Amino acid sequence: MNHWITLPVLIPFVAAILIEIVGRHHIGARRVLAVCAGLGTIAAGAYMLLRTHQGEIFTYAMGGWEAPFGVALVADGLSALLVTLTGVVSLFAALYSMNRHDTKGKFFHFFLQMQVAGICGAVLTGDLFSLFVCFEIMLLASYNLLVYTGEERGLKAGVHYVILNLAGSALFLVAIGTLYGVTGTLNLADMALRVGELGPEDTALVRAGGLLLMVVFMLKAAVLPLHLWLPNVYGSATAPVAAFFAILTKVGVYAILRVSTLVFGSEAGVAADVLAPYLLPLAALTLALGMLGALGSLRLRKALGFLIVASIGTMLMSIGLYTPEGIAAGLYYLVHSTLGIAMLFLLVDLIARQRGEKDDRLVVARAPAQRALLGLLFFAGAIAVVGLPPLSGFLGKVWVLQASLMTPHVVVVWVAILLTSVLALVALSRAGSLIFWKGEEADDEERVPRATAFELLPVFGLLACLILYTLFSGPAAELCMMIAEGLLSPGDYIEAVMGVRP
Amino acid sequence: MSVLLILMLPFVGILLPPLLQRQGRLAATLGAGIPTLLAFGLLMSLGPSVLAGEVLLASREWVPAMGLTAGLRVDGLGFLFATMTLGIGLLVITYAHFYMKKDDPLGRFYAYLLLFMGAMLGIVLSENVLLMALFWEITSLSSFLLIGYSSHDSEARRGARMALAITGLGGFCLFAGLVVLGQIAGSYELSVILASGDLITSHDWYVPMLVLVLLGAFTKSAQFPFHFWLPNAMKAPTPVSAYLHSATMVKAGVFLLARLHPALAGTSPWFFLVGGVGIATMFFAAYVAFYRHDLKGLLAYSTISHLGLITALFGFGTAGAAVVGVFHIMNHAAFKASLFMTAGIIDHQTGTRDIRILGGLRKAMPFTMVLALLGSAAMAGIPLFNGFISKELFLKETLDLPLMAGAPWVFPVVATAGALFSMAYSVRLVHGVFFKDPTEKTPKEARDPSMGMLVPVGILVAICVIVGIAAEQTAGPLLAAAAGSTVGGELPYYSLSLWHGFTLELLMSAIAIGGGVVLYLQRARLYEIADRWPQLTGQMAFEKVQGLILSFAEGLTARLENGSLQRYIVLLLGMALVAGALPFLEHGFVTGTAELTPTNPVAIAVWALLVVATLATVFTHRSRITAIICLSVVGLLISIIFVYLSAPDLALTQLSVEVVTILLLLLALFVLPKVAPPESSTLRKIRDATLAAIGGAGMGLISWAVMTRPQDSISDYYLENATYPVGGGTNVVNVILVDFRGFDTLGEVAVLVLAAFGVYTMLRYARHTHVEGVDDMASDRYPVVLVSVSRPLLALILLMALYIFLRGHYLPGGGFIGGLVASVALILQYLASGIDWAKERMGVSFRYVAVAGVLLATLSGGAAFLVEQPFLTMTLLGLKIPLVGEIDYVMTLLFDLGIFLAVVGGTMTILSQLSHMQEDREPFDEEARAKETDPWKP
Amino acid sequence: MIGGKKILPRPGFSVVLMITWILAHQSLDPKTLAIGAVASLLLPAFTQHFWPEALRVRRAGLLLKFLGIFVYDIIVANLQVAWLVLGPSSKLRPAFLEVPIVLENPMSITALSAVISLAPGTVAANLSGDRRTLLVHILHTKDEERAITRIKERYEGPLKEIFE
Amino acid sequence: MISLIEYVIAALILIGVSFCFVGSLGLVKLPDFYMRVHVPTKATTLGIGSLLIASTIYFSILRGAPAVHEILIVVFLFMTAPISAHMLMKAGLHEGLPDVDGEVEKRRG
Amino acid sequence: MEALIASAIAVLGGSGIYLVLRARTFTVILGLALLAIAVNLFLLSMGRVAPGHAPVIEEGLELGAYVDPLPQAVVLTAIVIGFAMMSFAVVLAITAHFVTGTDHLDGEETS
Amino acid sequence: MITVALNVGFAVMCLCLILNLIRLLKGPSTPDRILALDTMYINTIALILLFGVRLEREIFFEAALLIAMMGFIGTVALANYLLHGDIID
Ligand code: NA
Ligand code: NA
Repeated sequence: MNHWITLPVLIPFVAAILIEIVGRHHIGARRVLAVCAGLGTIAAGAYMLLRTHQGEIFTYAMGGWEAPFGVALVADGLSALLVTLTGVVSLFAALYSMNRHDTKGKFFHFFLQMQVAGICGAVLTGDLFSLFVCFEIMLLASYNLLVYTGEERGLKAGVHYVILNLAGSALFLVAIGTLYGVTGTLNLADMALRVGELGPEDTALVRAGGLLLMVVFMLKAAVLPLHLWLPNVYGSATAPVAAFFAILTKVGVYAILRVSTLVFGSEAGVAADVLAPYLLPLAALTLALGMLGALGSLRLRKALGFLIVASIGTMLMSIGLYTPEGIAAGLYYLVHSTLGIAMLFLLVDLIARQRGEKDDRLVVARAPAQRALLGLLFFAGAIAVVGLPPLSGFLGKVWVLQASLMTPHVVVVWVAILLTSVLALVALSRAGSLIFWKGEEADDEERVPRATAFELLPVFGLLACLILYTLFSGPAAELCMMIAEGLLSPGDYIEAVMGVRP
Repeated sequence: MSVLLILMLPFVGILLPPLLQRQGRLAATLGAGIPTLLAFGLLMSLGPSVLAGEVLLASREWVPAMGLTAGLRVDGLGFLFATMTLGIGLLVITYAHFYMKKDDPLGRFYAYLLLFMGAMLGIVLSENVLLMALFWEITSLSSFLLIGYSSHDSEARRGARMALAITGLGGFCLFAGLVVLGQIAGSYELSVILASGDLITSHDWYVPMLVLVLLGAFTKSAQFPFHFWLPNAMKAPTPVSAYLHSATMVKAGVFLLARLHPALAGTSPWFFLVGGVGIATMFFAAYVAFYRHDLKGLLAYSTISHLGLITALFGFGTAGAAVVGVFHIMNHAAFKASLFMTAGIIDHQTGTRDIRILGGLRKAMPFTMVLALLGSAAMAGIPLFNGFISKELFLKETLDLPLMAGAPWVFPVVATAGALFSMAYSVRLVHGVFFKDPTEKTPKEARDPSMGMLVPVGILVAICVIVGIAAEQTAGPLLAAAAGSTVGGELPYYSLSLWHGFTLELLMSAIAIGGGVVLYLQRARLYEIADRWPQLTGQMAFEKVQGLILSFAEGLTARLENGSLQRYIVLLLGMALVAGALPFLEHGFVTGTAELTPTNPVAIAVWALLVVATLATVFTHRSRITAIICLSVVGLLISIIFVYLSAPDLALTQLSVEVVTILLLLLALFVLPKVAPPESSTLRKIRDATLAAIGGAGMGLISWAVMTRPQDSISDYYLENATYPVGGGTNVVNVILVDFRGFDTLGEVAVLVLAAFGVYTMLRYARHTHVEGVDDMASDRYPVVLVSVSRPLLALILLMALYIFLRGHYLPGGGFIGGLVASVALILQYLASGIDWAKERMGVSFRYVAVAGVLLATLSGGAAFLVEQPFLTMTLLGLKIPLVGEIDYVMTLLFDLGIFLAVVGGTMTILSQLSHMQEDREPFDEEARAKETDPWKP
Repeated sequence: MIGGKKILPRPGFSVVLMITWILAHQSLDPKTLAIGAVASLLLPAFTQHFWPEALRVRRAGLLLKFLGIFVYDIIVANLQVAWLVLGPSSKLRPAFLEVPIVLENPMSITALSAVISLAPGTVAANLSGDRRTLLVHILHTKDEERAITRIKERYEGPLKEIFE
Repeated sequence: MISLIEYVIAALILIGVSFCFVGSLGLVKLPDFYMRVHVPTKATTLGIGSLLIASTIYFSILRGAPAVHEILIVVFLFMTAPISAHMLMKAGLHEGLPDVDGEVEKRRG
Repeated sequence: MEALIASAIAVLGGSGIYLVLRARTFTVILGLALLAIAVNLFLLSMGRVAPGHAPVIEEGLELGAYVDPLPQAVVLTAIVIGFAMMSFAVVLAITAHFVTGTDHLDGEETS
Repeated sequence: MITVALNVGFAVMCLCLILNLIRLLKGPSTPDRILALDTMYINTIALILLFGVRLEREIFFEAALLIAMMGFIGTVALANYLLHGDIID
């Protein structure tokens, strides 16, 4: 019995409950539980990686009901990767929050762990409707994390975020319904089997269902033109929340990747390649607009939000090639950009605090008190998100370029990557030089809050993760390649879940 | 191994200067110098084998999937550059110790310098071209940091950003080009690439690849038209200029040309691109340099010019030219670094670098004068100095270009003209600073600096002279080794001797030297003419373009992301419409073949009612209470429809949820405006109505298409297995919820609890002051009749809730509906008697109930672990209770009870919190309390 | 928490709940009865804080008689109302009556109000703040005083006897 | 016997729906709010009562399964309908809705 | 019957969408409520509307006689989740109104 | 016989619902609309009871009971809203 498959969901879920019960009146207990849950999730993810990195796929029939009738959890390299990444980011977000963010509202850690559980559930479930449920957990937790401080900024952004996503959820259900109506199943692997047997009269219907589903995922992933909500939302969240949100869009990417390869892959009969023709151009435009947005932002947090959009564009452009190398490069970049952006969000919080009233606005203000240290960290973070050496973003971009070279899309991808890299360089060097070089010296040393070691710990932690990721790029890339190949030939997955090969 | 160590030493050393800074300046300098010295020593130990023509390789796997290895290579070319990097690096570190101001953060400066040094070593020692590109970008980054070192100076900041943008852009192009190169060659290892010259040059992608690679080289080496960043980079401290912007980093571009020479050179695109750009840059920059009044500006343009010269040499594509190119690299590094340092000394000692102000320093600074004179002579290409030899070889090469057979005079003439200006500005530098009468007093009293600053210059100048006199004996072996790896085969015949007889190139040299002097004498007239010319520089173009992009980006972002949710929703809807419609437009809309279900008048009547009520909701939406009532009707009718469609559980759920939703909306309406203002224009309404109509029709059509198709679904399984022997039930929907798909239900409950907690949190921030209405007609706040009836109803409805909850497994009902009914019983108490009265009597925190419910559901699912069954397995055991009999669905019941509790807890949290809102309370702040109990805080 | 808890606070009410339970289940099997019994005993205990006031039926016989009259009244009332509704509305003479009441227990006031509302042509519209006057709307009357007297005699009197 | 019971059931159904109809008709027809409150409270309640009795008889006698739980609905309606009417009346008075002979206006002063 | 259901879905969905496109939080929430109803009916219709028995097993009935239970379970979950989301949205609207002083979607009265 | 009565019953109940909706739309006051809604709830119970008899299934009892409860709560809440602005305090 592979009970370990449930751990990434159950650990944060139970931790959330315990946080409410045991830690109801004691912030210290909540914090200890949050850290334990973070470590536990990482451990579960790491174990899962260990088990799956050779391409083996494990299925867990919830309630003892075999797929497609019960809800099956499916552990493969991709889900293991995302679980681990979620665990890492959640741990650092939780640690950072302990410096004054988790006391602003009572349930911060509860919401955070619930969101982790939702994300892990989403990446593990093999069932379309469960995916919806997990998405809702994740979203509702994220709504809460956005507004938990009751600040006007968060509330205003929250209204947008919530309403847009409620509309998105309605669309999600329509898509699920359509697919169930035409295939008669909710299990993804079963659906993959069934779409292959559909007759031509069902072509339009199943494709419409598939495309609607993709629109929903694109909304979550913030793909053009559904990306506009993101910068403001991320820019309005508190630092640990925004840092953790870095993983949120990736779940959308995950869903696009999973469903478009498993159910709507190139061998899906009348449902073949539903998304393939559109993803790459949309992603390229997303990348371009995201980077222009980063350049045109008047606030640093918002610029980071746009950088997320751009990173989504980059990875989806690569995934949109639908080749093993393309998908692998996209995945490789996904991990990198999540860590990088998360680190920058935390860092920007420290920087903004030391700039006084000007906060994160890109205007001349007093320089951060710890100019050298924060400047160095900012430099490293910027290097990461721009995709400059020596950090892994550079390798990711190289891989994307390599992957697209032999495809018909080479010109689009190359032009997009190269031009936007320069834009990113300009944007971040402007921001950095404005904040750290142009900044006026603080007149009153005493008043400026200096970042404590404990505040810096998560920033350094994430940076360390980035460095380790760069150093161990070899195995990481190999893993991505294995995952990508598995995704493009979903037979193993289907067999693991359904017991038959298509 | 020692190669790796050489490379690692500067990187490891980065930490030392900042750490040692507190121990004093000398400690910091030593912290930078010792690793450099060690690396230099190690490098020298490799010298004999390299000079013997050996290629040392050391390779480790890094990212095989990308073809990236940590491969290092020491051959002649790499050795030459590494020697320059480390050797001049040592001199610069020494020089900087004396040059930098006392209060400068020297540790940071040296750290940046070591970062650069390591990266530069990386470029020149990489075996893998991707690795080379990696180090390439790091040099751009460290250059950015070094130029911006004087960050208070806006010119420095701008110069740093400009340099980063240009060299960064080039770097991206380079790594793109290298990716193509590797793809063509089948490997990113230099050994393979260098051996695949024919394959590469005959490949379809050769030209685009070449352009990309050259963009990298030209931007780095400041070739026209990308040259302008270099003069702007002169805001860097002079040691940096001496190091990066004369001897090393800018040489990376020409290094690349040399490095890839065997693989890429020799074609006509190569010749015209590289040779053409090089020669043009050489002349243009020499011309501009003559007009510079700033010493470092003059030297910067001179550098550009010399880099053009070297570029041109590599561009010629011949082995002979390549040898000369390598030779001039060495020479230029020596004299230009010395001249930059000299310029720094002058700046340091006089406080200015403006040639128009300076003058007559020969008396005050005799040592400096000598060194400057010698360095300038080398730069001008005066015989007996190293610059002369390489320049004359260059001129000779221009004379014999097979590809220029049609116009053989072009290159020689331009080259001579460039050399002429070169002579002119060299004369200007020496005469202007040391000999002509000063026009005004310098800011500081000029005198020779300390020996610490002079010695490094002296060493470099000595090299210039020694090589100039005895090139073959001194630089010969190194040149042979370096040129050997550049040419990639047998070296052609070349002579480094001073005298080759009366040749055409000697004549050209003579013209250049003589003409240069003449030109300098005519300088006043020339400056006057130049001043009248319009100033159109690359820098202006760059800033114009950057400004345009910035304002475009800002405008576009502000326009697109305008903060209007309505726009975002329209976009989402539009995307959905397109996504839904495309397949039907492509493949046609096919109605299914299944038999239709007959309809009846009641159905039609209910349908009509539903349509009218729905439209009424829309039309009355501005009068909100009316809209709420209409919405209730819709909900009620939908429940009837659910009943009619044989979905009793749905009917029950819909009914309960509907009324709680109405309560919510009423609570909201108490706070929100009761009437919405009219605001949409007619056009907007028409647009929205059209979108809405299309969207609605789309949903309807899909549903029609599906309903008319025969069904083949997994559902029969549920019907077959719902009544399984242990734990099964007859209400299949309930069995699906609590058993087959219990995971979804657990998630659903989590969602509800999350919502409740969210409501709880948010409402701590919203307050509303309640104004008590004055009214004689309906005065009692808690009507006696309502209060009285609510009392027995509480127990009665709770009893019904229990009934519905317990029956759920067999008949319509279950935990969720039961929970909502129980909530309604409690809400009735709120409605009748007010929240304070009711809360006093509840005696339990509903948040706690909600969490306990989730916990119970989770535990009942987790009980399966104890008997090695999957999570949420419900068929564990039957429970025999005396009298009652066997309850065979204990786990299911517990799970459902969890749901029941969570629903009661969640719903009541939401409603009671919402009802409690108007009370003015202290703003929520746990921070104070957190401090007391926070173990993390000191 | 308000007040203390009694184990069996309202035996009568428990019986009512038990009957309700059996009616709902329409079954007398032991499982149902057992659960019902437990629920019927526990619920009044759980909810007694919400219903601290006692309501005692002093004259059960009279209550039954009263209910009989009441059911008869309801049927007649409905026929009357139906007649009034179907006829021309312009002939109706509605009025607001202010009925002075002597009942004191809120439960019995409620019972009166409910009876009035279910009875012919009258609806209890409002109770004054001092609980001394019940505002009753009557659909059709020619003599307001007689209507008030009828309400007091036919309903309030018996209710006073039964409950107070 | 069976057919007699069927007739009874049919009659009860017809009586029930008739009362319901009267209630709904009155709701549309009567001239002021206060009068309109009367009809549904009584007619509709009694209408449902008849229908429930019909249903009980139908299932208990014709289908042989005891069906008494409908009684609960009737009891519940009889408990709550007067309260609903009372609350609505109060709301109407509070809003100052006009009645046909202007009495409310007068009372409000 | 199918046509009635499909057209009802269309009307509900269209009305919901129209209201969702308005500028006030409350109206949008009303629209979302309508849209949720439309979606639930839509989901239910995906199990077809063949006349039949509610999925409560009775003795002596063939499996084919029952309607599809799975969409019902799905809709039930969707209703609950929709309710949770609705509560959250309502309270968010209230809180945002309190903080910004307007019930306009964008937190300010302009546009 | 019962079938005929049921058919008449359905027709009348539909008519009732339509009449209720007319009042609801006409208003003119909010209490009128609430009253119409309340009546609709009760009429719906009638419709469901008839439907149960028609289908000869008893599984609609809970639905009818719930409509009665929810209708009551809804009406009280709406009336409270009109009376006090906030339905609970
Ligand atoms: Na159920
Ligand atoms: Na009622």
